[in-house]
Amino acid sequence: MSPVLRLLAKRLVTSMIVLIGVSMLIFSIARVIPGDPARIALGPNATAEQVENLRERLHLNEPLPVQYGHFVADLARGDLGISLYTNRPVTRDIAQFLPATLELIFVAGLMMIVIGLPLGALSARYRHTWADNTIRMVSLLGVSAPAFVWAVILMLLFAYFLPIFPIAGRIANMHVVPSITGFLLVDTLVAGNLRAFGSAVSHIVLPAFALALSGIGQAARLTRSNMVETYDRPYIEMAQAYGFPERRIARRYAFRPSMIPSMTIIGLDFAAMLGNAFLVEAVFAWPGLSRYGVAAILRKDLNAIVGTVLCISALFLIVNIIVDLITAYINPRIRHSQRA
Amino acid sequence: MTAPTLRISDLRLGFRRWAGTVEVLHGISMHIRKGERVALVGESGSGKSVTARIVLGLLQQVRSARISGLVEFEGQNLDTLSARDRARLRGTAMSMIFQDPTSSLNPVYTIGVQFHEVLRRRDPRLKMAEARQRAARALADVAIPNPDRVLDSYSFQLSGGMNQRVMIAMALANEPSLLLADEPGTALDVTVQAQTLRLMRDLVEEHDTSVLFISHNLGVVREFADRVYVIYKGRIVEHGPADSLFEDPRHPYTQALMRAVPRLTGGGIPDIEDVSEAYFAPLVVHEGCGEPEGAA
Amino acid sequence: MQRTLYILLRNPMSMLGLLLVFIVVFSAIFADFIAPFPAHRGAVVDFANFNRAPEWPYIFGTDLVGRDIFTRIIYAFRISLMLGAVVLVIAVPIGVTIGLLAGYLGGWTEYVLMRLTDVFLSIPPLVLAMSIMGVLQPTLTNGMLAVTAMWWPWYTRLVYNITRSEKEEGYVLAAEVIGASRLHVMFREILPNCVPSILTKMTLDLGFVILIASSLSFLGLGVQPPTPDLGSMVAEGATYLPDSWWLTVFPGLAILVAVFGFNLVGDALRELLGADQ
Amino acid sequence: MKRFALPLTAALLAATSLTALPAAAQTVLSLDEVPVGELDPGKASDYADSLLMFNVYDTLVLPAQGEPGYSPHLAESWEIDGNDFVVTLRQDVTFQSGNAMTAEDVVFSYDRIKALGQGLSFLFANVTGIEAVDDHTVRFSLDEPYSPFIASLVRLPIVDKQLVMDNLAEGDDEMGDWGEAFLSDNGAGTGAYVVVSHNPQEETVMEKNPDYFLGVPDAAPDTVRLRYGLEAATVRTLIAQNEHDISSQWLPPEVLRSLAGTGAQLLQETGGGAFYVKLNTTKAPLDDVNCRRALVSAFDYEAALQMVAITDEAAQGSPSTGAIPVGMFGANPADQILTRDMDAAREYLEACEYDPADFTLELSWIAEVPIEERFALLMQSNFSELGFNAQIQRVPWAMFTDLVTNPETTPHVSQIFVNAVTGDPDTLLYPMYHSSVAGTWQSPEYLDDAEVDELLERGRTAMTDEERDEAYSALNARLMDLAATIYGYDRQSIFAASNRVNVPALSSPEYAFGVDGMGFSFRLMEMTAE
Repeated sequence: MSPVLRLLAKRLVTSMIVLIGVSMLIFSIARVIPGDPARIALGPNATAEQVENLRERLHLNEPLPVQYGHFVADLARGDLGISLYTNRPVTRDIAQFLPATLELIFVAGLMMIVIGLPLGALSARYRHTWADNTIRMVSLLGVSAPAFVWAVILMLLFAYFLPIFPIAGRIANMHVVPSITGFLLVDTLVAGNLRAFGSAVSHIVLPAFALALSGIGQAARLTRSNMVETYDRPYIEMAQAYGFPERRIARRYAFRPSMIPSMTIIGLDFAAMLGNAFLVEAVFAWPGLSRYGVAAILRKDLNAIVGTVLCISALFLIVNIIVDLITAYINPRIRHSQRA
Repeated sequence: MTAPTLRISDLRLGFRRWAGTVEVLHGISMHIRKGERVALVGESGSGKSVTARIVLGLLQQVRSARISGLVEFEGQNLDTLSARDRARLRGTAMSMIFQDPTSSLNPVYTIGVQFHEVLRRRDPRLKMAEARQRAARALADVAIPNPDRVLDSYSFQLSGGMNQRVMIAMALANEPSLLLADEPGTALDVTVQAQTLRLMRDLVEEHDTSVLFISHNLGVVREFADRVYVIYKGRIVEHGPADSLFEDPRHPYTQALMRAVPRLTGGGIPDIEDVSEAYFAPLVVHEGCGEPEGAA
Repeated sequence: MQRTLYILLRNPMSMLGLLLVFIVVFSAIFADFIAPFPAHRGAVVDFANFNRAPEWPYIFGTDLVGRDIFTRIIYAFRISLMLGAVVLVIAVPIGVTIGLLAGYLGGWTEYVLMRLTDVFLSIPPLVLAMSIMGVLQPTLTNGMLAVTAMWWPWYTRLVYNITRSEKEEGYVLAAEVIGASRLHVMFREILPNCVPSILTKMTLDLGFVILIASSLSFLGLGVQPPTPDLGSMVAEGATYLPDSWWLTVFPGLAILVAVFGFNLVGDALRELLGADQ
Repeated sequence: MKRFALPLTAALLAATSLTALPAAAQTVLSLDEVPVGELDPGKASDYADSLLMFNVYDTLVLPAQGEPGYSPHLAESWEIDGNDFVVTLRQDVTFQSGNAMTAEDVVFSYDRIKALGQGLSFLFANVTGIEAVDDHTVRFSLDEPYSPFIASLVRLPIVDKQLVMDNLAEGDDEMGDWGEAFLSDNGAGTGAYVVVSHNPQEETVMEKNPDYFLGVPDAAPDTVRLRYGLEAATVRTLIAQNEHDISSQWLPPEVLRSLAGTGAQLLQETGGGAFYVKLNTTKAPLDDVNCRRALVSAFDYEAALQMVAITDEAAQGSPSTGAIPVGMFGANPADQILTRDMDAAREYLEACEYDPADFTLELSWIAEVPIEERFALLMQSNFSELGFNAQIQRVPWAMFTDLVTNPETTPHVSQIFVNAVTGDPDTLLYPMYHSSVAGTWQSPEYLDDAEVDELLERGRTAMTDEERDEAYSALNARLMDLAATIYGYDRQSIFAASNRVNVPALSSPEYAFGVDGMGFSFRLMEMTAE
């Protein structure tokens, strides 16, 4: 078995264990919520008898481990229960809201990499100059405010005072795009509707940037510090002694090796966006999973809480596995460990 | 008489630090003629490595460095060259070998890729396939039995001795006129070090390459160098032909260094605890070893 | 020491950081003397002056029931700092102890503890804190609890890594050879070597705890009114954008200033400790 | 990296500029409400639900426009036969599916509401049976004379039985799930608008029903997008930019004011409701009537009104005169307004057996309604003048409905807005004050008073307007004396709207319906040019 496959297998196993742990944790948390979910679900006018029936149906009267058993059995069938609030299967709700969140996170992640890494690399290459100081200051600023503050500031600046971007939603009202993937950026293109695509793009810019800002800062800082450290490595001096152009040294000798330790952390940052999306989606009325999750928490919608958190954790783990694979790809030590 | 490959005259170096300028070189002069192997010997921190880096033009880029004096390469004053022209010399006319071969190779590229980059310094349009052939020949020259496998390997997959040979092969691949060897192979074990040095000596002899050999290891220097400069705290204290200097060390510091030799069997750093005022005595130059006159 | 001071003072960035931290801490401590309207930290209603744009004496304007926003920001700093300090004081010992146990004892203890840590680490922090806050009543104490619950694993991981490398060191082996108890080795031999890293992380974290806590209250899961809180001020003000911009912009900037200050100082400290090693 | 960053930015900008192209020719009406939008008419209770219901489904009768009383809609006529009501149906109505509407469908719709027992099914508590006399006649049997029954029919949407039966899923009942799964996603009505897509937390898209039995005027919007959960700030900007048409009624007054300032129109709906501050009469110190009276007197009515004022003409409230909103049976005259009286408050407090210093009052406010926080602060400051400490609690709506089921967990003070769902005072007051229904979101007072019960019964069984007025006047006086509720102000729903739409039912009194949400019949709206 190749080392990369072996790594993948190992990570999948640990991820499964962790996911089971997460499900137990979140399940217990959700079940000790004060308040009767059945009562909440049935609304203010339900009778005691109706509430009792629903409690029975949801196994709420049984001991916690038994409830968990039911939960796992259902989960195995791909059934996360009915959202007590929307009255629809949680899996269906998630399927409906997830693409919007994924799209947002994906674009934000792209911004983080496309902007953050070059900034960090620039900073490292021109370390201790004014350019470096400026970039460090700006990236620290980026990390220093929660996403919702950036969201509000960006919205004020670029949607209200300079109305360049729309202020909320995923796409302008007039566009009706058939949902194929749920990713509007893709669906609009598939539909060949360029105007709708433009609308979708302009809608995603601000929220994604607000979400990405702290990631950009984090990525720039990390890239800089790892790259500065790499600049002290002997092979950099060797490259300089051979007169390789500075640009080439920066890219191939300083940047690329420094990405190996950076990748893991950047992966974590990327995953942290799953949480921060909660803040940004709230400000920009982005109809994503995070908004669904907040609503679920505020409304004590048990199944929806469990489903959302499980889904986000699974995504988190998947992102981490992907990051590990990318790391393996750029780090030949892992790829070629059998020959070591 | 043709200009020496390298001539250094009254070279001074200081670094600006928070508490003022720290002087590292106090005006050293030295030269290397074509095909000559010259050693610069001293403890760590004596200023030998910075000298090599000034020659390569690397220290000139450090903003806190204050450099004065003359460095001439093949009769050309490096100071008058632009940074770009200086960079053009590196990797083509001059090259360098480092202390720890394994960590001096980029861990994310194969040896073959790095060889390609080195060879392209001289021949920018060189294709990978051709570079590979030349690299294989160069590796064969340093007695690597299986060049193709090595070219496909990463530095961390090879032994230190193997990497050292790779480094030597790379350093000589573009047939430089000056090779700077900074403590080559110190990180390796003694027998391997000796083997690779012998290999290097044979190759430079064959190519008539001038070598500045920087070391604290007197045993190695004696075996390798034609002529020796001893450096102490940024000053050259003694200068002479290797044989004469080793048989008849005249400067108190050189003598102390020699006494320390038996303790250095592991190739470690000379261990001279007692600092004596006598070490600061003026330069001793052995017969027939004067510095050439200023720019002719 | 002299050098430390010199480096701190010479670098304009760390100077700025010290200044910001000083402003935040000072105003939090002496809020009663600085705030122009100390009563406005609570439930005061002043309809004559509600929703005013910044003007003297309300330099940051007033909120929708006429309270001075500047006053409320100053008192909010007090709450944030307290929350940050309490969270770290609870989270760090827990995290450190688990990290030491897992790193030093190894075997099943290590496996179970580290997988547990992984479980906590694999729920995005905010989501975890939110789930906990969803269960509990949103109060200051519970807010601290929720943030603590998401914070300890990071210290566990840090200490675990250090412990694993330190336990192979000579001094640890020596202590074991002379028959020192495991507790002694963990807390007396290994722990002191973790302290510098822990302290640096704590300075940096103080800013981030403030940040996360404000995010929680932004979602309505933190400190409850009328207690002033930066996150909820932003959230409530956001309803009135863009007309009443001062309701959100000043509290938002206040978060930025506080966190930025702690980050600058934390950065400087890290660089110093790094340089000393 | 740098190399593709630039083209990317350029692409983004280019894509953005594409959106500036002109809009499509179809008229689109965009409005928003608080989530979730419950499409199942049997579960409809909130405003958004009602809105969906009134457009996708029809009811047997409609409230008359601009005057009291009800006019036939799906019904052709009705008559009272003892306790019973006999309704004759129109014969020319088809469902959106094409099925003809018959008495069977009415019976099914009624049975379904009773079986689900959710939403506003309580309105039909005293109906004992229903029977399809023939294809176009239905008889409702009641256990007593119940005059508001016709009004209740406004909340009986008629569902397409055939379509539901075809889409039945498994359930506990012999009727399977009564079509719950199907109806939560699909429309099955006769209404003027057809559901195109529905996501209860995001938006419902509807289109004109070309075969509507009354026809839909051309001026009515072709497409309606009802969006859920937009932020106030978003709505504010979208309306100002003409990208959104009608806001929800929950916009804070400041936002409405700034919208009015940018030229948006303000729509108004007077649904016969009020802002109520409910006092938990089972919890000390509020189990003492004098302590309650002290709070009622200490409340600053004028400040509360000031908070909801928008422009000189429009306000979200008008002064309250007592327990019954002005204009309904039993209401006090409009000039007899409630005011703050601190002297009286202190006197009552003297008479109260408790010392305020011993208590901390829990003042709750509903998280979804930001203005309530300000009322909470107002009360905190008002009551502190009497020496009461008060703690403010933010409670999400769903939590609140759960908390109030138990007198112990019910906060001392709760704030709610209630409207008479059918426009009749019975539907407003009975669910709030009858001892048999204590402990719902409408009745967190836990009031248990025999006289109140008696008057409520009298009000709903009296058959003449004079009798009813008399009963409700007495009830009004009794409720004021019991001081279980602070009657903050009479509520007006104000909606901000763009100038692309005309809504006669919400802008001129002669077209107004007396029922909440009915003004949002899209077929009666007119899209103007642009």
